[in-house]
Amino acid sequence: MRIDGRKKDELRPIEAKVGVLKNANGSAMFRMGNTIAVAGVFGPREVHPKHKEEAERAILRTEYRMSAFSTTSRSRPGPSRRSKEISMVIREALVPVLFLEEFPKTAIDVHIEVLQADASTRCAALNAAALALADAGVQMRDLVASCSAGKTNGEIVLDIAGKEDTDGELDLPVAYYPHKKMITLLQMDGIATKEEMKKIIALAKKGCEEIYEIQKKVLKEKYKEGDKDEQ
Amino acid sequence: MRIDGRKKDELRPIEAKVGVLKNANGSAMFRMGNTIAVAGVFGPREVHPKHKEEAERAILRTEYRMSAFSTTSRSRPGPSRRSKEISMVIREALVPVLFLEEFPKTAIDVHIEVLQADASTRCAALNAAALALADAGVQMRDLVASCSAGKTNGEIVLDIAGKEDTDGELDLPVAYYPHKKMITLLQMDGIATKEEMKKIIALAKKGCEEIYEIQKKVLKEKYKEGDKDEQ
Amino acid sequence: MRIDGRKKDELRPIEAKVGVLKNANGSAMFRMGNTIAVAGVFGPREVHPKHKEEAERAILRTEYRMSAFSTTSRSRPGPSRRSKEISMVIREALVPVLFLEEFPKTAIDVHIEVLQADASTRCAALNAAALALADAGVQMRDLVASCSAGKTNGEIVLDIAGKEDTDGELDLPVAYYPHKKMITLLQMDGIATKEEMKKIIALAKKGCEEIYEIQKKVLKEKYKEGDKDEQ
Amino acid sequence: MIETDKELIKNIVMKGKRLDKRAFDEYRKIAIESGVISSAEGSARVRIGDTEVVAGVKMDIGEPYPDSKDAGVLTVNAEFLPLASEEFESGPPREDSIELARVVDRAIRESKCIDFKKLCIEEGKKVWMVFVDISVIDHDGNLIDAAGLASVQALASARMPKLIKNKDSYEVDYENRSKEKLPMSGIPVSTTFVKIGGQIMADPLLSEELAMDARLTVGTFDSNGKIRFCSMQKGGNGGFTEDEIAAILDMAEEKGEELRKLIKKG
Amino acid sequence: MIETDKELIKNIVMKGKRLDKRAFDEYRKIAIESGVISSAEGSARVRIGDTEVVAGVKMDIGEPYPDSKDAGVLTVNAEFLPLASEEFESGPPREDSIELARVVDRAIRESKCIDFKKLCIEEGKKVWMVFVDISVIDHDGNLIDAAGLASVQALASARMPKLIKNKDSYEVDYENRSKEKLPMSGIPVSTTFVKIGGQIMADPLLSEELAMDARLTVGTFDSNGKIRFCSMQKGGNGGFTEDEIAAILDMAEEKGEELRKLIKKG
Amino acid sequence: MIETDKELIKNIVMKGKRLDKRAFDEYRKIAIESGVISSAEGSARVRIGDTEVVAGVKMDIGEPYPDSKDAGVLTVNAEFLPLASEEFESGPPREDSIELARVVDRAIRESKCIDFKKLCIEEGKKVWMVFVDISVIDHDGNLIDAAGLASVQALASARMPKLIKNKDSYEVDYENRSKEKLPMSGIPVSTTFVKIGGQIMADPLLSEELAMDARLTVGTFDSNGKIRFCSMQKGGNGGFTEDEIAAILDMAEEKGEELRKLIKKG
Repeated sequence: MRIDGRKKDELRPIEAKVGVLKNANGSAMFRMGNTIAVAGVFGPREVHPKHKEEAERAILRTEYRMSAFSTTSRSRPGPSRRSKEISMVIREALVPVLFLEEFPKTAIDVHIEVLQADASTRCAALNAAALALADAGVQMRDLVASCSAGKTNGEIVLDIAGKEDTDGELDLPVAYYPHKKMITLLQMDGIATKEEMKKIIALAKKGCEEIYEIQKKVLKEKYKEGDKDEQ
Repeated sequence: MRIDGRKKDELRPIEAKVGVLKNANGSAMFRMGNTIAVAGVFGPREVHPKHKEEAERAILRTEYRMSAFSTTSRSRPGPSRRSKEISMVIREALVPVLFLEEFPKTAIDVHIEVLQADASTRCAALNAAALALADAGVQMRDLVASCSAGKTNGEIVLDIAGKEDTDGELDLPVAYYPHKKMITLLQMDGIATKEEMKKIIALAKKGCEEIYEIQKKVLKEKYKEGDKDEQ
Repeated sequence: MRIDGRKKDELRPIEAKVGVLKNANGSAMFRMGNTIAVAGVFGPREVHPKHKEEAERAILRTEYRMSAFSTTSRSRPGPSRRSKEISMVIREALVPVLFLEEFPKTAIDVHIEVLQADASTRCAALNAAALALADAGVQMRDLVASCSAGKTNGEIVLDIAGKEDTDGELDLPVAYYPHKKMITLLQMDGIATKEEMKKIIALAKKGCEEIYEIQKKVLKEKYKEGDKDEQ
Repeated sequence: MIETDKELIKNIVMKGKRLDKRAFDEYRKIAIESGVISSAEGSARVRIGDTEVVAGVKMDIGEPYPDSKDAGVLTVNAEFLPLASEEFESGPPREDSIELARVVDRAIRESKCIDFKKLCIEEGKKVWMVFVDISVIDHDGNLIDAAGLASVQALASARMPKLIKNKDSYEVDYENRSKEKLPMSGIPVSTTFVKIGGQIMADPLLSEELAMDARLTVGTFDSNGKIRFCSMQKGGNGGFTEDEIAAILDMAEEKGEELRKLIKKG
Repeated sequence: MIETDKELIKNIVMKGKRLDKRAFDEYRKIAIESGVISSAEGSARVRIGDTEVVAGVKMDIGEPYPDSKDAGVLTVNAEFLPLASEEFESGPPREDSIELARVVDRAIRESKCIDFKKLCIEEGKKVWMVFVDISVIDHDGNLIDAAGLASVQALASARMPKLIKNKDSYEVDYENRSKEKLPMSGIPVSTTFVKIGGQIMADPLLSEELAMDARLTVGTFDSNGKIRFCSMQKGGNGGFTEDEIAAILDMAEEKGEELRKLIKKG
Repeated sequence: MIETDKELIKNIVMKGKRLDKRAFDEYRKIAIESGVISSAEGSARVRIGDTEVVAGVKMDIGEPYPDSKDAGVLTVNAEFLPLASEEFESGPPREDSIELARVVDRAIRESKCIDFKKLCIEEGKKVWMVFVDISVIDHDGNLIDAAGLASVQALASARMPKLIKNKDSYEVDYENRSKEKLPMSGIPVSTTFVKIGGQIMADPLLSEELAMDARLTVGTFDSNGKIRFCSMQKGGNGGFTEDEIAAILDMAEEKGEELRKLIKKG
C-alpha cells in the first residue's frame, strides 16, 4: 500500500476534458491527481517569423510553462532551462504521430500551461497536448499517452506523486505511441539495475496504455456530443 | 497656503521651449517646477522592422524614459514596467489629435526623456511631446495639454509636487484635447468620494487649459521668430 | 630581471598552430605564456539577418568570448560590456588588412574563444584571428600582429603577465599592420609621461614584429605541409 | 479584426443594441470559484462570459523596501497565456499585460484593503511578500475586471503558510497552512466601460474592445458601508468628456456593488 | 543537410555499414587529456573522432539551497561555441546546449558520485559551489558523451582551492590550490546510441545524427564493482520499442565500462 | 551618409580646410554648465558645437569588490538617447555607447583623480558607490570628449549626501546634502583626434567621424602642475603610424590643458 492508498500499479485519479477553451483551435485539460495541465493548439497557420518556415513540412512548436502559483515555492514566470528542455522533449514525443508533411510552410503551435504541479507535469502536459491536437482537428496517426513509473522505498510503482516524488529514488517518464508500440519520450533520474529498468519501463508503458483508453473515451464522448449538436 | 507657497489651484512655474535639439525633426523642453522633460520627434519615416508597418495609417511610437540621475535614488537605466505603461498611456493620449491616416506605412517616433523628476513626469512628458510634434511640422488637429490634480492633507490641489506627492493622498493625472473638450489620459491613485473625484478632474482640466495657453504662446513665438529669420 | 625571469623586452613563450578545427573554414590557436586563444573563421558567407548585408562590401563580424573557467574567479558565460568593447576593437584592428570590397553582400565571421586568461587576452585573440583568417583563405593585404607593453615597478617591459599585470602601473596593447607600419589597435590604462608613452609604444611594436615573424613561420610550415599533402 | 467588423459593431450600437443582446450597463454571466489551485495559499477562477482568468496567491519571506520598513510587500503579475488567444505570443510581457497587472495592483494597493503593517515580521529585516499571479486562460474581452475579481477572491480566500522561527532565521512551512487569513478589510473591484459611437457600455466583449473609441476602468471599494473610488485608468486611442466620465462614475458605483457581492469572504 | 544525404546514410546502414566504416557498436578514437586549463581547479579536453570538448571545474563559496542546507551545489553549463560549427550562432543558449548540460548534470548528480554533504562549510550558510563549464570546440556528433567524459575527468582531476576563514567570513585562495581532491566515488558516463533505418549504433557522427530516427543516451556508473544505471534521455523525432531499449541497455553497460577505463582517477 | 559626402569631406580636407572652417587643431565652442540636475549629487551639461551631453552623479551605499575591500566603487554608464539622433534606437546599448562609457571610465579611474580609499565606510562591508550616468542628448560628433568633460564637471561639483548610521546599518539622506565634496585631485580629460586623408584634426564633427580613416582619443590629467597621460583608445577602421601618434600626443597635451581650464572646481 502506498502513502495515498494506491496499489503499486495504480494511476492517480484522472480527469480529462477537451474543448475547454474558446479561442484556441483545439484544447484540453488533463488532471492526474494534483497535477493539472491545460493545452491549447493553434494552426496549422502562417509562420512568423517567416524564415522559420519549412518548405516541405509544417513546423511543430511546443511550449511548456508553469504558472507561478503551481508550485509550493512560487515559480518565477518566464522560461527556464528546465521548461525549455521539457518543451523540447514534448515536441519530439509528438512529432511521430503528426502528418507534418501534409501542411508545408505552416506552423502548429501547442501551448501548455501547468496550473498545479505534483510530479509528472510533463506527462500531464503531453496527455493534454495530444488531446488538444485531436480536438483541433489536426490529422494524426495516433494519440500519444504519457505516464511515469519509478522507485520509492525500494518498490517499483506507477505514477509517483507527492512525498513519493520528493523522497523517491527514481523517476522515469515515458510517452507512448500505441499503434507503433513505440516509446517517444524516455527520461530517467535515479539509480537502478538493468532488470529494474526494464520492469519500470514496462510498468510505465502499461500506465500509458490505460491513459490512452481514457483519452480515446474522452474524444469519443466529445464526438458523440458533436453529433447530437449537429442534429 | 501650500508647502511651496502656492495657492490650491496654482501650477508650479512653467518653462517651455521648442526646437531645442538639432538632429530631431521636432523637439521641445517642458519644465514644471523641478520636473523637466525633453521630447524629440522623428518622422513620419519608414518603419523598421517592416512587419510593424500599417497599410492604412502611420504608427505612432512613444517612448518615455527617465535618466538614471533624475530621481533621488538612482533609477536603473532601461525600460521598466512603469515606463512601459506610461509610454503606452502617453501614446493613447496623443493619437486623437494626429492625422495618422494621412501618412500610411510610416512611423512617427516620439522619444521623451525625463531629466529631472519631481511628480507629474508623465504630464511634463506629454506637454513636451505635443510641442515637439508641432515643432516637427506633423499635422495636428490640436495640441494635447496635461496636468495633474490631487488631494493632500484633505485639500484638493492642482499640480502636486515635492512632499505633497510623497505624503499625498491622491494623484490624478489628466491629458486634455481642448478643441474637443476631451480627456485623453486619465489615471488615478488614492481614495476619494465621487464628489471629490469630479472636483479633482475639473481642477486638473483647468490646469490643462492654462498649460494649453502656454504651449500655444511658445509655438507662436517660435513661429514669429521663424518669420523674422526668413526676412 | 622580471618575476618570471624574462628580460624587459622579452615575450612570453609562444605557441601557434593553424587548422586546429575541423568545421571552421579557417582556424588557429595562439598561446602567449598562460593565455590561450582559439579562433575560428566562417565565410565569406550569406548574411543573416538579411538587412545587415552591405551592397558594396563584406561585413566583418568578430566575437571575443571567455570560457567560464578561463579566469581565477569563474566568469559568467555570455557577453559582457568588456567583451563587447574588445570584440569591437579587434574588428577595427582587422578591417584594414582585409579586402572586404571583394565580397559584397557577404559576412566574414571571426569567433574567438579565450580558454585561459593571463593578461593580453585581446592580443592573443587578435593573433589567433589573423592566422585563422589566413587559414580560411580569406584574401588579405597582410597579417595583423598584436602585443602589449607596459610599466611595472617603474620599468618599461614587454608583454606583461601574471603579477606584473595585477600589480602593474600601465598596460598598453597594440595591434600592428606591418606592411603599412600602421598601428590598428591602441588602448592604454595607467599613468605615464609623454616620453614613456613613446617608448612603450615602440616596445609594443617591436613585440608585434617578433610575433609577426612567428605567424608567418607557422603559416609557411602549414603551406609546406599542404604542398606535401597534395603530392 | 477588419474594419467592416468594427463598423458592424458600431451599427449595432447605433441601434441601441449589443452583439450579444445585453443592456449597455449589463455584465455577462460571472462565475467565481475559489480554492481551485491547491499549491497556492489562495486562488480563484473567474469566468465572465467566455473570458477566463485564474489568480493564485503565493507568500514568502522577504526584505521590506527601504522606504517602508515595517510593511509587507505586494507584487501583482499577469501572464497572457499564449493559449488564451492567437494574438498572444510567447516572449516578453506585452504592454497590455503590464497595464492589466498594474491596474489590478493599484486597486488593491490604493484601497488599503490589506493591512501591510500586519505583514511585517521583523522591522527593517523580514516581512511577508504577497505575490498575486494572474494567468489569463481565455480572452473574450474585459480582462481587467476578470483579473481584478480573481485577485481579490484569491486574496480573500488565502490562508497564511506557517512561519517557523529558527535561532537567527525564519522559514516558511508550506505543507501546513495556518487557518489565519490575510489582514483584509474592504473589497476593491475594477469595473470597465467602453465608448463606441458615443455610447457608454459596461463589460466589453473582445470584439467591442477592438471597435471601441476609448475605455475607462474605475476601481471602487467599500469602506464601512460607504463606497469610495481608488483607481482609474483610461485606455484606447480616444477620450471622454467630463460628462461622460461623471456618468461612468455613477455606473461604476452601481456595478462595483454588484461585483462585490459575488466575492465570498474567507 | 539535404534529404539525399540522409538517404545516403540510410543506404549505407542498410548494407550493414557506417560512413566511417566502424562497427555499429564501435566508438571512434577517444583521446582524453586532463589539466589542460591552468586557471581551472580541474579540467579536461576530450576528443571523440573530430568532436572536441573542453570542460573546466571552478569552485567558489556560496549559499546552499533552502531545501538542502548541508550540501554543496553543482552547476553544469554548456556553451556551444560559435567556432565549433557554422550552425552555432552567438546569442541565447540553444535548446540542445541546454539539454546537453542537463543530461550531463543528471548523470553526475543522480549517480551520487560526488558526496555533496562533504562540500558543506557551515550548515545553512556556506557551502562549496562546484561549477562544471563545458565548451564545445568542434562538433562532429555525439557531444553528450564527449561532454560527459570531459566533465567527469575534470572533476576527477580537480584540486580544491584553499579556504581561508576570517573572523566572520570565508575567502577562497585560488593561488594556492590544496592537494585535496573532490569527495568522489564512482564514475558516471553517458553512452549514446542512435537508430537509423531500424539499426542501433553507438557514438553517432554528426551526419548520422542528422539522419537518425531517434537517439537514446544512457548514463551508467560503477558502484562497488557493479554497474548501475543513473540517467536516460531520448532525443530526436522518433522513438524506440521496448526491445530496442533493452538492447541499448545491454550495449550501454558494455560501452560504459569501456569509457570508464579511459578516465584517470585523481 | 553616402559615399559622395565622405568624398566631399576628404576634398575639403585636401584643400587644408574643414567643413565648418575651423583650424585642424581647433575645438568648436564649448559651453559647460554645472548643477543642472537638482536630483543628482553633481551634474553638468556640456555643449561642443551642436553636440550636447548631460552627466549626473548619484551616490549610494553598497558593498566593495572582494579584491579591493577598502575602496569605493565607480560605475560609468552612457545612454545614447533615441532623441539625440535618428540612428539611435531604443533597445540594448550599442557597442559605441559601451565604448564611450568605458573610455570615460578609464580616464577617471586610471588618473586616480578620485581617492576611492576615502570612500570606504566600513572595510569589507560598506563603501560609497559613485554612479556617473551620461545622457547623450544631441549628437554632432566627438561624444567622448563631451561626455568626459560633463562627467568630470559633474564629479567636481558633486556634494556628498548625508550618511546616517543606525545601530547596525547605514542609510543615505538625500534630502540633506552635505557641503562635502568628493575626494578629488586632478582633472582627467579626453581629447579626440581623427585622421582624414592623412590629415590629423581635433574635435571631429559627426560628418567628419563618418568620413574618418581612424580616431584616437587620448586622456590626460594634471598632477602637481605636470601633465600625465592616463588613457588611449583607437577607434575606426584604420590606423596610425608611430609618427602620427607622437603628433597626436603633442596635440593632446596642449588641447587637454585648454579643456581643463573650462572645468570649474567645486
